[in-house]
Amino acid sequence: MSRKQFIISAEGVNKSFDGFQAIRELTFYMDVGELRTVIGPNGAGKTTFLDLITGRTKPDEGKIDFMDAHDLTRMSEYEIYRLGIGRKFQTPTVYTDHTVHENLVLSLEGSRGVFRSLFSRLNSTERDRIEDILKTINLSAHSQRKAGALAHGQKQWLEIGMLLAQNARLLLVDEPAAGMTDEETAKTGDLLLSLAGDKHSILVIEHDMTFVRQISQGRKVTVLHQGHVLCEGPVDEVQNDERVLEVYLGRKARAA
Amino acid sequence: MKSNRNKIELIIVAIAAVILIVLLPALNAAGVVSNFTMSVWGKYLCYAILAISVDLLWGYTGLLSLGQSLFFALGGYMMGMHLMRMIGDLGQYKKPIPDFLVFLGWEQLPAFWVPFSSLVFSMLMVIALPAIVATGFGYLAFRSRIKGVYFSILTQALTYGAALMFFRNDMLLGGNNGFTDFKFLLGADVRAAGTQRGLFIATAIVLIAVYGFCRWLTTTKFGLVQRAVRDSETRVLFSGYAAANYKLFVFVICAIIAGVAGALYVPQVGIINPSEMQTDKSLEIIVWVAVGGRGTLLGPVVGAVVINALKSWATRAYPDLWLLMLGGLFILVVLFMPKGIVGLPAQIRGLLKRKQTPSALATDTAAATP
Amino acid sequence: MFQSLKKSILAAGIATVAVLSVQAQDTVKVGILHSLSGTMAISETSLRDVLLFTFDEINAKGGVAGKKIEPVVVDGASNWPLFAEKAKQLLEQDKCAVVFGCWTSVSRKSVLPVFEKNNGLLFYPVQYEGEEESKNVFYTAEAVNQQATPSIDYLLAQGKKKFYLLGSDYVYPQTTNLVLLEYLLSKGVPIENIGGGFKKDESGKVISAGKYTPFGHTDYQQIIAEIKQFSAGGKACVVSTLNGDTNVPFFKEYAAAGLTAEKCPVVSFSISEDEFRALPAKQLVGQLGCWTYFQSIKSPANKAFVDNFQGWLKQTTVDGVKKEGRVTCSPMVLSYDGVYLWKAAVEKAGSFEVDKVREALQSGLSFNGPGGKVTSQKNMHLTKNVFIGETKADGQFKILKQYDGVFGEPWLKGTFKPKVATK
Amino acid sequence: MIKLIFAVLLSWLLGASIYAATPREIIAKALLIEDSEEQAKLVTSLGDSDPQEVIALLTLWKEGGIFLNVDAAGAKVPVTLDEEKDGEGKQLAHRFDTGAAVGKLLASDLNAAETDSALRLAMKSVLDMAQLSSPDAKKRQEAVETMGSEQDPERLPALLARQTRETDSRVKRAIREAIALIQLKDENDAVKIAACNELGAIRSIPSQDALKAIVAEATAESKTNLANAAQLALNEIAKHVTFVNTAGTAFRGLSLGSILLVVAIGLAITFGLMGVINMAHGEMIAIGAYTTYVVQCVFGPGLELSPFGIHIALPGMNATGTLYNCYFVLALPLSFLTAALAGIALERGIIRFLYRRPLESLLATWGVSLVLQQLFRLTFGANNVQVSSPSWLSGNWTVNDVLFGWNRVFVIVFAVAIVFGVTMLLKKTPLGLLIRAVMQNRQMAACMGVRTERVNMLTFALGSGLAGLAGAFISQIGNVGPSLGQLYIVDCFMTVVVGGVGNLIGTVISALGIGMLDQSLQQILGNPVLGKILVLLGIILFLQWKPAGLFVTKSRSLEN
Repeated sequence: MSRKQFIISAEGVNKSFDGFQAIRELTFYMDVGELRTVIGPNGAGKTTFLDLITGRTKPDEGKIDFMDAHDLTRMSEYEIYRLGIGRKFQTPTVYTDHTVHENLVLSLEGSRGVFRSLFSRLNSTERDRIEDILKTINLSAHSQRKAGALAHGQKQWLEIGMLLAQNARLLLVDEPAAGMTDEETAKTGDLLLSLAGDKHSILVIEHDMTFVRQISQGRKVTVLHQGHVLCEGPVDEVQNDERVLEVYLGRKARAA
Repeated sequence: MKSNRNKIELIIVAIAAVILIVLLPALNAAGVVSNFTMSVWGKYLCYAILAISVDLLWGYTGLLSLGQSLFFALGGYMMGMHLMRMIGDLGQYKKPIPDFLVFLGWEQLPAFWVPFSSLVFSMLMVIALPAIVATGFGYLAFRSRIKGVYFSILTQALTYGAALMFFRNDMLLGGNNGFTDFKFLLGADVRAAGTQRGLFIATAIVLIAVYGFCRWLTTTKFGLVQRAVRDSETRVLFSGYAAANYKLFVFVICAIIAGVAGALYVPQVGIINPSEMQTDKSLEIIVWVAVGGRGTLLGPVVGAVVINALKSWATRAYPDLWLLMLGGLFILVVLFMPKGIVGLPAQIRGLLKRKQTPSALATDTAAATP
Repeated sequence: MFQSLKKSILAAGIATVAVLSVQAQDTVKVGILHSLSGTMAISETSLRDVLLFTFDEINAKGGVAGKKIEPVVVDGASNWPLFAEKAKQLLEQDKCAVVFGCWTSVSRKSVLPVFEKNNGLLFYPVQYEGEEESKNVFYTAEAVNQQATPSIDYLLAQGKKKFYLLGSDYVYPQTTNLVLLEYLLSKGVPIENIGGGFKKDESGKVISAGKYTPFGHTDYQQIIAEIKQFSAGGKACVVSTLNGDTNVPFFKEYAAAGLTAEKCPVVSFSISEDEFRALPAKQLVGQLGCWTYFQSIKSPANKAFVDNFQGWLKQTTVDGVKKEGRVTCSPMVLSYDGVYLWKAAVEKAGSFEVDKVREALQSGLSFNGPGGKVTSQKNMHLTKNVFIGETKADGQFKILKQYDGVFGEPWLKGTFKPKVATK
Repeated sequence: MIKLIFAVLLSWLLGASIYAATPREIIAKALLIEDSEEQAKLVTSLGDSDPQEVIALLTLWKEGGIFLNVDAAGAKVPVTLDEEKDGEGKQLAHRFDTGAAVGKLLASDLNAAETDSALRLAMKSVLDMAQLSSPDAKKRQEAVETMGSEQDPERLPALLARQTRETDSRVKRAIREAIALIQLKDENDAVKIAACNELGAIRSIPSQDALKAIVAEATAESKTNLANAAQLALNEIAKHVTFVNTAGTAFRGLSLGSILLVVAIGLAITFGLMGVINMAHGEMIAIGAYTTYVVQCVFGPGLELSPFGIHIALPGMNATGTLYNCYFVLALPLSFLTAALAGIALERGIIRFLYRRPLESLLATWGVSLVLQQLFRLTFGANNVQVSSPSWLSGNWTVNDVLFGWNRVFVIVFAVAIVFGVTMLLKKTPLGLLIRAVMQNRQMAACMGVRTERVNMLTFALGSGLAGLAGAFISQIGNVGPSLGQLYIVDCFMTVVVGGVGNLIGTVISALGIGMLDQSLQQILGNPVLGKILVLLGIILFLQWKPAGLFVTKSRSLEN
């Protein structure tokens, strides 16, 4: 029996912090080439889930496989990265004391070894690629500025640019639209949509429902609640799911 | 503007190189500059090399190691062992083995002392021993992700333990007295002005070379990763770099640099004993770097020279107040001058600018915090 | 950037220029090389004080060979390479005719090559391990046979049969204990009655005797328990070469374990009146000390010395001289004796030249110091009186025994042959 | 009889009238003699006098309670002083021989009548005999032990006589031991063998040397039975020694662990809960120790200090006896207070600017540590100062030859009390609640109206105050000097790091573990340094296994 390969498959994952159960019996599958959006209220375990995939924290129980072949729970962050899993953090995490250009150089795909790094010089293809990315993320004019001096939205873009430079197979994108203008948000959505395909699979965590609608377009959306999957399905279906309304939108409404 | 600054720095270094390698020794040979001044400055230069190694670790990689004095002393001990062998039978006991071994009742040289008769082997050990210790300790520490203050505390423990060990007479390394009374190096009288001049020139060359090496290192992609580790180690891991390997590499390189500095230091000051490897000394080196300006390569050199010159003067003029000065200076620098002397002009410019455009504030403070 | 460099050069310049000063015709420069800061300042500052006092005393009487003494005081800062640097400074820059200084063995070892190279002259005043003889150092210090072996004689006479050797781990205790081991064996004390443990090399030769603790050691529980068992059978004593600081936890623990001077006395070679001030006096009453001078010596010379020194302390304006609660002790008196011997030597030689002064010293000069008559020897050591004293609650020593005119012998190891087992 | 004649002869020699002198008269005479051998003879002659009076008078002499006053005629008169002091500190003096008052004198003007070791040996011998009938069991025991170690057959009858009357079990055992020891010197081998058996049965550690001598002697004279008996006894004792050493090591480990705990618990709070690396923690300990010193001086003779040329004189209370012994009780809270105040100054002045920069707080506090050390030097002098323990802290219990020093027992109790107190403070008081809230989430607490600045300050003060308490204690067992703090700082950090930052229970376990390990290694290796080095090495390896220490506080925000 042949089935499509899973880019990520998580089964029976549990994780708790000092008694707080952040992830509970989580089971999650995602196909190669998919663009998946994960939504959920605060504390639903979204970011922890990304931490688990990228090796930042280790699960108490359960397994997380990449391409059905690599057990991510046994690998360290940089090994997971080298498999082709890139991550954009919730708060923009760039090298503040490096220039924009240097940030991209550091993220460019290629060897990560200590000794190679001593003698590696950018070749013309790589230089062109950085130029391209700078154009894409609209930071060409700022390439020699320190990343720490950028505005919040620009940092978000830079981080996305770093993901692009990495040319990852799986992109984990945590709230990319936060702090962006509507126009920028739309542009980000377009960029993500254009990337999704056989070469890249994308997992987006988002709060902004407009943005979710824009990028999901009938694709599967996963709702997390209290550390496990509440329901999955197209965005309209999910939005009308009673359980979802109760735990998520209901809360949101109350909070507002 | 940046390249402009680089140019200025290069010019300074070139001038310093000429002064240190050619001019001072020539003046000394001509009798204008006294042997005493030369010996004092020779010591400062060794300290400057050591300070660069600390800065490469702390200023560039964010590793505040309290173990650099250990590597410095290890290098010194390796050189010292060779110098002890070179005394031959001119010691107090007129025996072919070092005095303290005679005193401990040894009649023959213990096996591990034998190869140190060779200068080449000793020089090799100057590099190898700090490298081995640094590799072993660094591997363990970085593998288990000990970082920040934990790393500092652990290196402190390592240094403390090593000092306790070297203080023991059973180590057969001279115990508390260490090694002194050196006589010959490469057949020349080690105390002669000419030999000391040669050592001075060697130290100056090594200093310039170490400076050049670090300059080069920090401009490579390695340098980028190195600083990235300092600023956000998590992000580095999520960029696919095995941060531990990078840290280990820098740690070992710095241990070697410190070891070489120690090896140059010992024949010039004429003694090495375990008090050189106490954690206080490590902290003192950190003061030099902090005062000079960390995260630059000129800063540690300036800091090492300024503080030690100040020390030479203050321990003579105000011995009672020296520690108050050192401690007070350190607190001031940490609180108010995060970029040290070298960063002072920029800091003042920044202050002036801030008055005009308050928006520049965010940038500055962000850069000041590691 | 230029600015900062300039600054550094300036600062360094100050440091070196400050050293140069004009040498007047009618003065002679004399160096004082002691730690005035750092861990050793505790002991060494007193020696600086007594030296300055002595210089003033001599200057008031017309100086040395008609020249006033001009002291050059430098701080070794308890930093051994710095000692070498400062010695260089005193000899090469200041051209001092003579230097009085050093306390620890390692500081002496550090400056020794400097003095030999520049043919300088150092007077060294503190009890030391011997095994050294340099033509550029005059040792007014107590040699091992002017302190350790007389103490053993005294203890043997008191009927002690068991000796526990304890010291700080550095060269003076190690050497002293090896000498004492040989000495005890030569006096017929069986090796099993010598406590503290031994280390032997492959051939079975003892290379280290006694128990050693590092500087700054704070926990003596285990060692005290060992001594308690060692002394359980009576007639035991402890021979301690513990260094100043560690004596406090040692004696506090000693007293707490119920060990007393009557049951098992401790003879210490590193506690003089000066160190004694920091020790819990009540718990130490009756413990023994051995020096070539005690403040409690009753002689006109000593009374004059103590009174004059106290008077000088009251009126001196030198920075950092503590005026209250001062005592005199052996290293201070040996510094004092040293200055007068040097004066006598200069006046006999009619010159400040080191070679001539040395010759005069080696010819055997005498001086009636506070501790009695001292005479310089050919081997650059000093013949002097040795006193055994026991501590009193007021921080002074009561003198129990005096050995007159003991010759200073630096080379003792291997000179005592074990007594062939009788019977 | 001979003794009596001797004494009479002696008093005649000394020009005294011929009648049986009272102990007081004999001692009064002895006091005025310069030659210590003559003094010793006179003292020895006291053997037949009333034991209680002899004990009282000789003890007074030994402890410096008798002074030699020079009267108007220039003659020396032995006097004693009343306890009571007048406004000028003068005490009423009485002639020692007659008890007549001779006016008010200042103790510091007088010379105490001295004793030297030869004289004290004689005193001891007389005292031992007298002590045999002392009402104090401890004194009887000491006297018996001394007689045993001297193996003097002349003492045997006195001991045997005492044995029949003795009721105290410890003294009884000591008498058995002493009798057996003396019997080892007997002519008769059978008696010797019996004595050997007896010594083996009571596992007498002091008899080891004597037994070894017997083994050697008997073997040389090929008396197999005797040699065997002595050897058997030695074997028994050796077993006992092993037990004593093991039990002693355990106790010493516990006490060392308690000391580590006491010095580290303040750090566990500042470092563990607040994340501040206070390199000046050691100096906080020193502040506590110096405070104890000052309190002691105020209870005693007063104190004069001259920091920076400013003269400060603290008057002393010249307290003695129980009151003086109480100084430590007052010193404890005061050392807590001064160190806490110093902590507040440090926190307000420097540390609060560096909460986000732990590495820099390490550096700045190291600067502070240098400054404080030098300030101690300038204020109290470079020398260590003298702190004497109150009498209730200097002594020991010996149970089955295992030594329990009171100071050590006290530190264990003290450690337990401090841990209990701190736990209660953190768990049960409003301040504790605030501290925990701020330490867990500073922003959240701030939002909820907690004055975090103030809580930080108080937490730091608490940590520093605990260091001060530790200092008060350290002054009782070790040095008090400017560099006191440096001796403990590495150990403190190790203890906290191994225990797991932010966890008091972890600190407790790690302190005890390190203490035990250190003492055991010391006992096994017979070398204090090697043990310490191995412990450090062990800690580095331990952190490989558990990088965050024994107890990890798991949290989501591992970094950033």
